[in-house]
Amino acid sequence: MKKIVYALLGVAVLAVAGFLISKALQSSLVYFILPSEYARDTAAFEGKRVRLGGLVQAGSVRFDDAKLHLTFQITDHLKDYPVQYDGAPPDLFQENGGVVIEGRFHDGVFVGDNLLVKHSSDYHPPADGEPIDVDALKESLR
Amino acid sequence: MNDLIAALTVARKDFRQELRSRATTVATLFFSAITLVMMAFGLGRDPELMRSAAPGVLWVALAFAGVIAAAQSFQADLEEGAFEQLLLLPVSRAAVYLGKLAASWLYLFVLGALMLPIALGLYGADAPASTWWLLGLVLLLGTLGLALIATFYAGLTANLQAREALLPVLMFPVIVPIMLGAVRATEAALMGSADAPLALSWVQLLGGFDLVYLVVCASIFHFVVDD
Amino acid sequence: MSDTSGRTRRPRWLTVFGLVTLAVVGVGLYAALIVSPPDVNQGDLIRVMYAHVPVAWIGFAAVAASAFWGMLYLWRGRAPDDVRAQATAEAALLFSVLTVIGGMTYSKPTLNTYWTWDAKLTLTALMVALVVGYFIVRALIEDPQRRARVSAVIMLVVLVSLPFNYLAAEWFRTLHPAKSINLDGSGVTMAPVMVRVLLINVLGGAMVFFYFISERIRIGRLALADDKTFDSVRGVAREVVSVR
Amino acid sequence: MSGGQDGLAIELRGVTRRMGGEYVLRGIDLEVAPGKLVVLRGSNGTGKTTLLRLLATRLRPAGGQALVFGHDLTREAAAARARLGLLTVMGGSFPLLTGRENLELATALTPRRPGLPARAEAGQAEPTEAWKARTPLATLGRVGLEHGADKLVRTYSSGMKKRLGLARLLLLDPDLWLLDEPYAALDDLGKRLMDECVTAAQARGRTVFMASHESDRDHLGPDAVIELKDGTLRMFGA
Repeated sequence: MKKIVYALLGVAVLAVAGFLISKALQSSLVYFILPSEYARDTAAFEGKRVRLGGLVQAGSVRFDDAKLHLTFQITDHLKDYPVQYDGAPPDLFQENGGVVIEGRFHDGVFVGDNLLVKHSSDYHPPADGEPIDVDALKESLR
Repeated sequence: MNDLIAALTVARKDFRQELRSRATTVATLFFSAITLVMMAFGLGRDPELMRSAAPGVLWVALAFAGVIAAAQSFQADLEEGAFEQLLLLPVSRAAVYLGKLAASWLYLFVLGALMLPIALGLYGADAPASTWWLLGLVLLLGTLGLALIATFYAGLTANLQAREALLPVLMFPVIVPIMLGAVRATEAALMGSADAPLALSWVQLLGGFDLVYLVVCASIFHFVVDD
Repeated sequence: MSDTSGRTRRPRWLTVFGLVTLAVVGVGLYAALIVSPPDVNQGDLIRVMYAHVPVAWIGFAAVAASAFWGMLYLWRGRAPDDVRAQATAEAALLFSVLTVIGGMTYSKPTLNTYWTWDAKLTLTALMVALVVGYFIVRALIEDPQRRARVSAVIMLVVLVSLPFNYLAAEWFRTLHPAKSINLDGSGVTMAPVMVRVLLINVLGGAMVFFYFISERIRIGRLALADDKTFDSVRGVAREVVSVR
Repeated sequence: MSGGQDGLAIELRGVTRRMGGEYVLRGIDLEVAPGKLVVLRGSNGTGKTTLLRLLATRLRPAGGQALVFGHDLTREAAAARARLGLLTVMGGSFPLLTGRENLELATALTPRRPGLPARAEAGQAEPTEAWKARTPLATLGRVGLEHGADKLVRTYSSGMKKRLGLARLLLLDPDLWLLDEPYAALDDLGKRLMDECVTAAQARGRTVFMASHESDRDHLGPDAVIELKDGTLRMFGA
């Protein structure tokens, strides 16, 4: 009898734990948001630390060798934002490649301090005008 | 209900012992403080680097202290076969585990509350007043995680040779997720109230880990202490 | 436990299975080295992946298997279950060490460094540490029953901590401005022929694993039956001392 | 309540146990009826302490069946524990607690037994005689430790620690007393005290199982003296 009560208690606590963990895992703050997700809810993210994921827009990369200052546009083909990052681009950083960057939005410019390059060769951007597969993009960045 | 009372009784006994072995208490206190200072020497004098390292260094110091405190609490019990005598009373092993856990949790939490301002001061980081409650929450859940694992493995290694070296070898790989969660949550909490949601999701994660380990450790502790 | 004469020889099926395993591994090797085309991005490095991926998968499966046998021991208390748990734990150690070595081999030509805090590599290194802890404790406990019980408990905690460690390793690398490539080759766009080559090698790896643990369990059980200290209990002249 | 013969305090069938790699108990068969006083002899290292710790549920048997009052020591350890007490060589008290705190801990963790006052009654206006005799402080008085009640056990001599262990046993008064070298470290007065307590316990119907190599305790009039040798039991002298 007592054993059953304890077993039920244990299961209940584990359920709470599972709920907490899954809730934390879903939170965009632990993983990342896409530019279009930011656009949808700009006010909620403004000035807060977030991780932003997307592709490096072709032709947008500027790197100032002397100041070690990198700027580029991050995009999910629905929305794009300028990114500023102090530091050299990592070796695998390339146009149309996937990146996840940590930092904050200030007036529509994302100031990042931690740049992570993702291997996303299995993601092929659609032709212009076509809707993109957001889930596939997310998956490739994970 | 009886088990709850038993757990509280064991916790009170452990805490009383902790307070009476003043030398040990003071030693762990200074041990963590010295760790903070030594790590500062190791990191060099780049202020930005030191500021960003503060949360990590704090939790490393607390993890070391946790090992010592847990090992010490079993050491005091094992002398003269008193722990054996305790296990001969009709108390459930889970209650003994929870009692010892509660005592070392309280101890680690107090230690953490003392070390936090020291770490912030030494490393030039400052805590915005608006997120003190968050830091408290992180400290509470992080030290619970450390105490959970430390108490469990201290019980496991209590009558093995070389336990002083063995305990950290066994428990450190297990506490990696707890350390990471605690460090990240502390970092986020230090960034101010705008990042409270970020800190809260790390806190949720930390709480989730804690609860899983709580259930697992409490339910298998008897395999460890019964010979 | 009484009849050991039949067990001292390797059973026929195990020998046959070993030979078949050898053949499958040979085919896998041939497929990986000759049949598979080089990868577009990685070139001939892809051939390491065919060995690396199966080894990594099996390493994790072995931890789960060891925890399973350990739990069975805790439940039933039968010595052979501990032999099985130990055999699979040894396989887990072997395969996870190989995984770390494989990951480092991968890392050197692609990232020009032997070590990178890649999530899966970090996780595997942690797993090696956890399993080494398991064997240190095993070595320190002499009493077979207590050893079996305590090590089963440790493996259980290892199993519980692995998913958390995985999450931690995932997040940890973001602490560094990372160069990131998936060191298990999962970033590779796989042609169907590559998938087939990989599957053959997964099969080969799994068979090596089964052969290894079968042989290990067989030897472990022989040692169990051959336990000299147990002989000191068998056939002892006893009397019932009755105080009524 | 499985398998055992009704009415036996101790029932061991083919019990084995190793310490380290070696078998120390190689097949123990023992039946002890309730209320008996049994003295266990054997030279150092023959496994007397192992046998006592096994009976006290601290060590599980490797093989065979062990029952105390019909409770299987492996499967129903908790039920068995509620009916037995062990006095170890060292006394088994927490060095950083006082003598009184040690006893209070023991009573706080033991469910109410007949004759043992529940904590709830502690505040009642007129304690009964039985209650008075069974408080931790009164029990400390019975073993001659009233002066040490509020001192840390760390400061006790080994004889005092032994007396404290005895006090705990008196206070809990289990149905089966397991005593491991109870006379070791005691002075003459202490030895006499131990004798009195054992005799009184037997008179109350308790079963006493004592490991001792003191041969001058025969005046206790044990119901049996048994010997542990080469991992098995036999009647002493047989």
